[in-house]
Amino acid sequence: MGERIISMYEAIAEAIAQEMERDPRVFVMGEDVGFYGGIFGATTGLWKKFGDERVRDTPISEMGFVGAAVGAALEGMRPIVEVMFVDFTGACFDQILNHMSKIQYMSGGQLKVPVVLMTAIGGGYNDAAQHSQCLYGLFAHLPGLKIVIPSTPYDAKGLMIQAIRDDNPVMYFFHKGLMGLPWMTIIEATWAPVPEEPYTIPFGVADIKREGKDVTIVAVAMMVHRALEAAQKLEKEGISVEVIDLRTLVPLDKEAIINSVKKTHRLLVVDEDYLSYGMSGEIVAIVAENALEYLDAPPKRVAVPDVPIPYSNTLEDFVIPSADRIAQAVRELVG
Amino acid sequence: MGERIISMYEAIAEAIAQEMERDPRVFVMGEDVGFYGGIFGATTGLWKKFGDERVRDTPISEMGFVGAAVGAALEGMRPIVEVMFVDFTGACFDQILNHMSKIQYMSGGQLKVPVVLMTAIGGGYNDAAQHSQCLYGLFAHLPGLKIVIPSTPYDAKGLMIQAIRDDNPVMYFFHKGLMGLPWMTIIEATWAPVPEEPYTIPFGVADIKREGKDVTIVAVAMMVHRALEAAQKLEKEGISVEVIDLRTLVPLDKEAIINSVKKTHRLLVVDEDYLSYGMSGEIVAIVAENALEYLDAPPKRVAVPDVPIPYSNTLEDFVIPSADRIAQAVRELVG
Amino acid sequence: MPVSKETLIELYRTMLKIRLFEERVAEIYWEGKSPVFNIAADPIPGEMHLYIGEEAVATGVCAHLRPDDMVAGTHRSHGHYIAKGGDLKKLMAELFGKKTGLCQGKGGHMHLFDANLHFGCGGIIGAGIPHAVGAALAFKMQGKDNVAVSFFGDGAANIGAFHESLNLAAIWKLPVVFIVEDNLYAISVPKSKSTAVKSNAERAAAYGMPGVLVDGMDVMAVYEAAGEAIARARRGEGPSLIECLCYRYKGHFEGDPQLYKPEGEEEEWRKKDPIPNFRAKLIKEGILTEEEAAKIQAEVKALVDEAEKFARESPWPEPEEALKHVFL
Amino acid sequence: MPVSKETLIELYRTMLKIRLFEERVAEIYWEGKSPVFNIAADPIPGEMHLYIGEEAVATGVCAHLRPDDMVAGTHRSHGHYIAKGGDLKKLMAELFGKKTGLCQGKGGHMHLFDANLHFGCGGIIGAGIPHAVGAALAFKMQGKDNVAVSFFGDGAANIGAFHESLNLAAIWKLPVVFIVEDNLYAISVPKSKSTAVKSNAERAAAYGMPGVLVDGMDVMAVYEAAGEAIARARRGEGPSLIECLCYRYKGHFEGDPQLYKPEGEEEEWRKKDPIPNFRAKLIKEGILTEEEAAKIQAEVKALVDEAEKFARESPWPEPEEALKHVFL
Ligand SMILES: Cc1ncc(C[n+]2csc(CCOP(=O)(O)OP(=O)(O)O)c2C)c(N)n1
Ligand SMILES: Cc1ncc(C[n+]2csc(CCOP(=O)(O)OP(=O)(O)O)c2C)c(N)n1
Ligand SMILES: [Mg+2]
Ligand SMILES: [Mg+2]
Repeated sequence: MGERIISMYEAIAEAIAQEMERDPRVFVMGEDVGFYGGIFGATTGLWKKFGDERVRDTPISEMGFVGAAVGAALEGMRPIVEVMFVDFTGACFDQILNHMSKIQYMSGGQLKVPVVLMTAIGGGYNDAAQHSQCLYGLFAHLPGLKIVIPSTPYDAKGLMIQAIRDDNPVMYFFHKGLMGLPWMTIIEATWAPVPEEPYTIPFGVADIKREGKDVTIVAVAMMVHRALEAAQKLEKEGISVEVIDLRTLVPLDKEAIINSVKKTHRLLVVDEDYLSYGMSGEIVAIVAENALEYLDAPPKRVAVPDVPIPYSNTLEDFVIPSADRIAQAVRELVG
Repeated sequence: MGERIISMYEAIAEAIAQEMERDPRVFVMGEDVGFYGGIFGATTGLWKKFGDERVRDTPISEMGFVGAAVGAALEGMRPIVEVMFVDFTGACFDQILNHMSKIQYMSGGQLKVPVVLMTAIGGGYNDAAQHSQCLYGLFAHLPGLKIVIPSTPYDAKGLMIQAIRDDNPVMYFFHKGLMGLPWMTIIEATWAPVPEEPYTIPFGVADIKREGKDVTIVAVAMMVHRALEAAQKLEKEGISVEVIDLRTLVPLDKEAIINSVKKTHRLLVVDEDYLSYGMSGEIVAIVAENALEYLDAPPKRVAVPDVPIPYSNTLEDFVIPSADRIAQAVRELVG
Repeated sequence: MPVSKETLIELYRTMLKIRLFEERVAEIYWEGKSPVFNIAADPIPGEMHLYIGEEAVATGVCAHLRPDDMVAGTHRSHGHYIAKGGDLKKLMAELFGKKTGLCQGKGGHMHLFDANLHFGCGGIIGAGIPHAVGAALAFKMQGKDNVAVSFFGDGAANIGAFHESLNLAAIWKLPVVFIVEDNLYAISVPKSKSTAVKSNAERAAAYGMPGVLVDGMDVMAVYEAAGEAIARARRGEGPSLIECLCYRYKGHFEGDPQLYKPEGEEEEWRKKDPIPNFRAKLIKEGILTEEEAAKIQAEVKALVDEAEKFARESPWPEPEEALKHVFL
Repeated sequence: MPVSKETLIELYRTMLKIRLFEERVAEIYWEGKSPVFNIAADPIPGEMHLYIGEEAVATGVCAHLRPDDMVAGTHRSHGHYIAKGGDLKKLMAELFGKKTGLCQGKGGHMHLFDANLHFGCGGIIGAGIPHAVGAALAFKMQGKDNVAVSFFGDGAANIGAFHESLNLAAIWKLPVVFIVEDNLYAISVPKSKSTAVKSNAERAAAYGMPGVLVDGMDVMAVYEAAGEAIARARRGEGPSLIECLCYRYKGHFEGDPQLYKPEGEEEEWRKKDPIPNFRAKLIKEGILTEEEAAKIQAEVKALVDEAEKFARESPWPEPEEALKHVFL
């Protein structure tokens, strides 16, 4: 059972299909989510199974259809709306900033907005400045959004089912490079065992991917795998690294981070999002506030150095954190 | 000369007028910036002086006119574009996220985008969830935007002239409660001496509003004044507080923050923006990275506790940091 | 179609309810704001956008709606909410920021929500238009014959969400009606300076949907046009657009000096005031007597009195409640 | 108006340049991507949107433009850039991600900028439309007679920025021309499923501007319609919209299996291929001989060869250059 190996994109599509079968209120909309199955495959097979109405192709009208998802949710539906790349949320940002995230609160708890907004993040394949961003740090800053970022097919399925069943607005970020798409660079972890039956993974519970005692690395999405790669190298050098996959930024498993740092006494945050005013700063701040006296060295961050993602190989490789850069930062931390 | 007392809104309008006189490429557009003079007075008197063409009222089309500002800048103009409230940047976010901030970089430095986007921030007058946000932390997260947040009429003028002369995209945030508008709660500091002649204030230079030796408070905009109020109270209790007004978040005067903490050994960041994944986390992280060994107590943050801004007096007063809450946090820091 | 006497009187009563409620709101608003205007002053703080003069629009449209039809309003939505059958007490208490308010004091004047009445509004121009489209999509998917109505201003018709929403509604043939409240201005900017066509009704053709222009000061004209559009939507024949030409007698918000309005403009429009005109018409046509009209006036006034009293006497929310309802 | 022989030949040469350049790009693109397609593989990595089949549109429009007129392109802009007079070597080097590229390797295929040619494009649908409006505003304020042209797809015509931009251009009477490249699809979604009107030319009326529909496979039809619109704009008479009906022979991006295209559709459109048809017409009308045509073909091929060689031999940018140009 647990031994069936599938990709992350199949895991997501399966989660959605199972929930659509269970709950007639669930439906999907977005650009090319129907016949095409989603540019990154997250809706593969759904259109064939559920048809045009419940797997709805939209025009290029992000403000309109994300707003429509909010409206449909207010009338009792449970929409999953795909914005093809997170970079395109600029075209519908008002609906996320001022409506999806705030209506529950503004209504004094009368109204629910159970929308799942799913969108693709990440670079590493030369799609450049307007198609390679992460930006989850930006959305995590806004009250009223749960922020979900799976790094494995197993988590992707369980977190998607959890997201659909959650009564609150959820932003679900999948990393293009982790989807297991045949046309992307293959990463082993993108094909993994996933149970066929539906299951959920609670939000706010980090996953300790690897235990260690010298340094804690906190990461999400692709950076979890880069960190694990670095940890393997470092093991040979006698450095024992603990790797924490946060899985959700809101709610955040502060406990897991703090406990780990209390054990290792050293913190590195790795982030494929921009360095400043984002996820990495928040994690460092939480540790400084809650485990200051445990820190044996100043915490470190490895992230995109506050530049847009450049196109060229040499440039992109320089700005997106690599296992080497991570390993180097760890060495400096313990050195 | 220095003794002429004017309000912040007059200081901004004067800065713009002087630059429009100096440089024919400078013009203003936005909703109600013409005859009306801007809802918060930032363009008072300009329309009468410069006319319809250079002080251009727009339809309610933020994506269109902010994008047009970018296009005009590419063709050699130096637009100042007002988005009435920062809350409305959701309606034009793509132009900020993917164009205004990225074209210089994507063009390999061929093209300049000297746009000043000015917008109103802040709450405290019951305008509720969609009209009281700060959000500068969100924009500071995006590479390619200079982030300017004046707290006094003097700074407002000097920073505005600097912004207009800067060849890069600048986001200029003015706090409604600090503009000195006759219809807002009066705050003394909103009317202050401002020289008549043009002058600039360099970006990236924090202003130490008050020296102290026990605790460093880092803040911007209205929170600078709340921090000063708290500092006065605390002085009577024998606690000496240093208050730093960052004035710009990008570029950031890390030096000033770090040096102050090295002196006081304690840090409090006060922020009217949302608590998590924003400005306050970044400042704490920078201190943890650069002055860890100097900290005698875990750093603290006082900010909007990750909720939308509620309407009712009792609720809004509870979430926006007050001098009392700030003072209390300082007491805990030194206690 | 002939309109029943009861309906006519109900239309009158609703317009009057909106008018008297808002006149009272204005009084209370200024109570704390003279001699010195401070926008944050109690009893009703914050911005205040009044609908006075435009009552025929909300009234004529909402008369066709059931409680479970959806309405997406604007920043100027007291009228929409009252016309939809809203509760004056809860509405007034919300404006005061009291715990007994519609949204427990969290929403405020621009952010009114009533789950039972399927009503919502907000302070971001144009943002409610896609919400109505989404509600209509839900109704269609649920096999219901409900409709959604989106109200918005002439200014809002120039924002992108308008275009996207009308196109979506048209291609998906959704039961939604778009009502443009053309009151000539977006704050200080006259429609002639902001809008490339004379009437937004012309823009309906860009989405292959019917578009009509009606006199928004005439409740019967609105009632008829809306009746047709809403019936069409209920029958599953798709969306329509109605532009209602009307006028706001007050400033954009209370405190607006309105210097942008040309001399004499308001007087012209005062002659078309939907409420006294409709009253005179009903009396002339023998549908209402002066006595009945006076009785209605007194009844409505009593409701408003009661709402004010309720709001004044209600408790404030506890400060800590600010932390609730971000997530449910 | 009669069109000179030189112009006709130039139109042909430009279309051919786009075609041969892009056919070469496709070859090089696949060079690193077979047998296994990995989007990140060199020599040209990343997404690749080709314009093959649509050459008549960019060519017919840009033939009227001067170097200092502004063009805002799309995600599919090699053709726009070449038609505007762009440098094939720098363009190819940019696709390779080389330091000698148009943007020093920072922009890439979707983000081409050339300050000298007043050319820009980008990967966000519809976002270039307001840029063209702003450029036109600048020209007007500067008292120049330049024009701005915005190219965008049928899919883009459903995004809010389209509506806002056309309205702004119309109320401000700006020298801008909007060219809708209607190639029937937005990725897999056919126009019939996304757009509530038959032709976007009809939407021009919503902004009180002229709108025409032309055969985008016929360079002369495009040339004439664009000539009129651009001349009108230069004369200060305001904006226009032209919808060009055309077809992309390739997938949305290279690697797209195109399963959404109905059987036989492409063959039908192949018959209308703008390049061989125009060639045949020029020869038939005695404007071009077979020999001259072959010579043009050889010249263009040589340019493409040269561009490829240049790109291949150029150096990579230094990694640290990634940190430059955020601020200038
Ligand atoms: C996206 C956005 N831009 C600007 C504003 C500021 N604003 C509030 S009301 C208003 C005018 C609205 O005009 P209209 O749509 O005609 O409605 P009216 O006020 O006339 O009823 C403006 C510009 C806003 N709330 N939202
Ligand atoms: C705002 C935004 N939404 C979605 C996309 C993804 N996307 C890229 S191209 C495309 C289709 C564009 O269709 P059209 O405008 O007709 O141009 P064509 O590709 O046919 O030339 C889409 C949906 C995007 N780049 N930007
Ligand atoms: Mg209006
Ligand atoms: Mg297309």
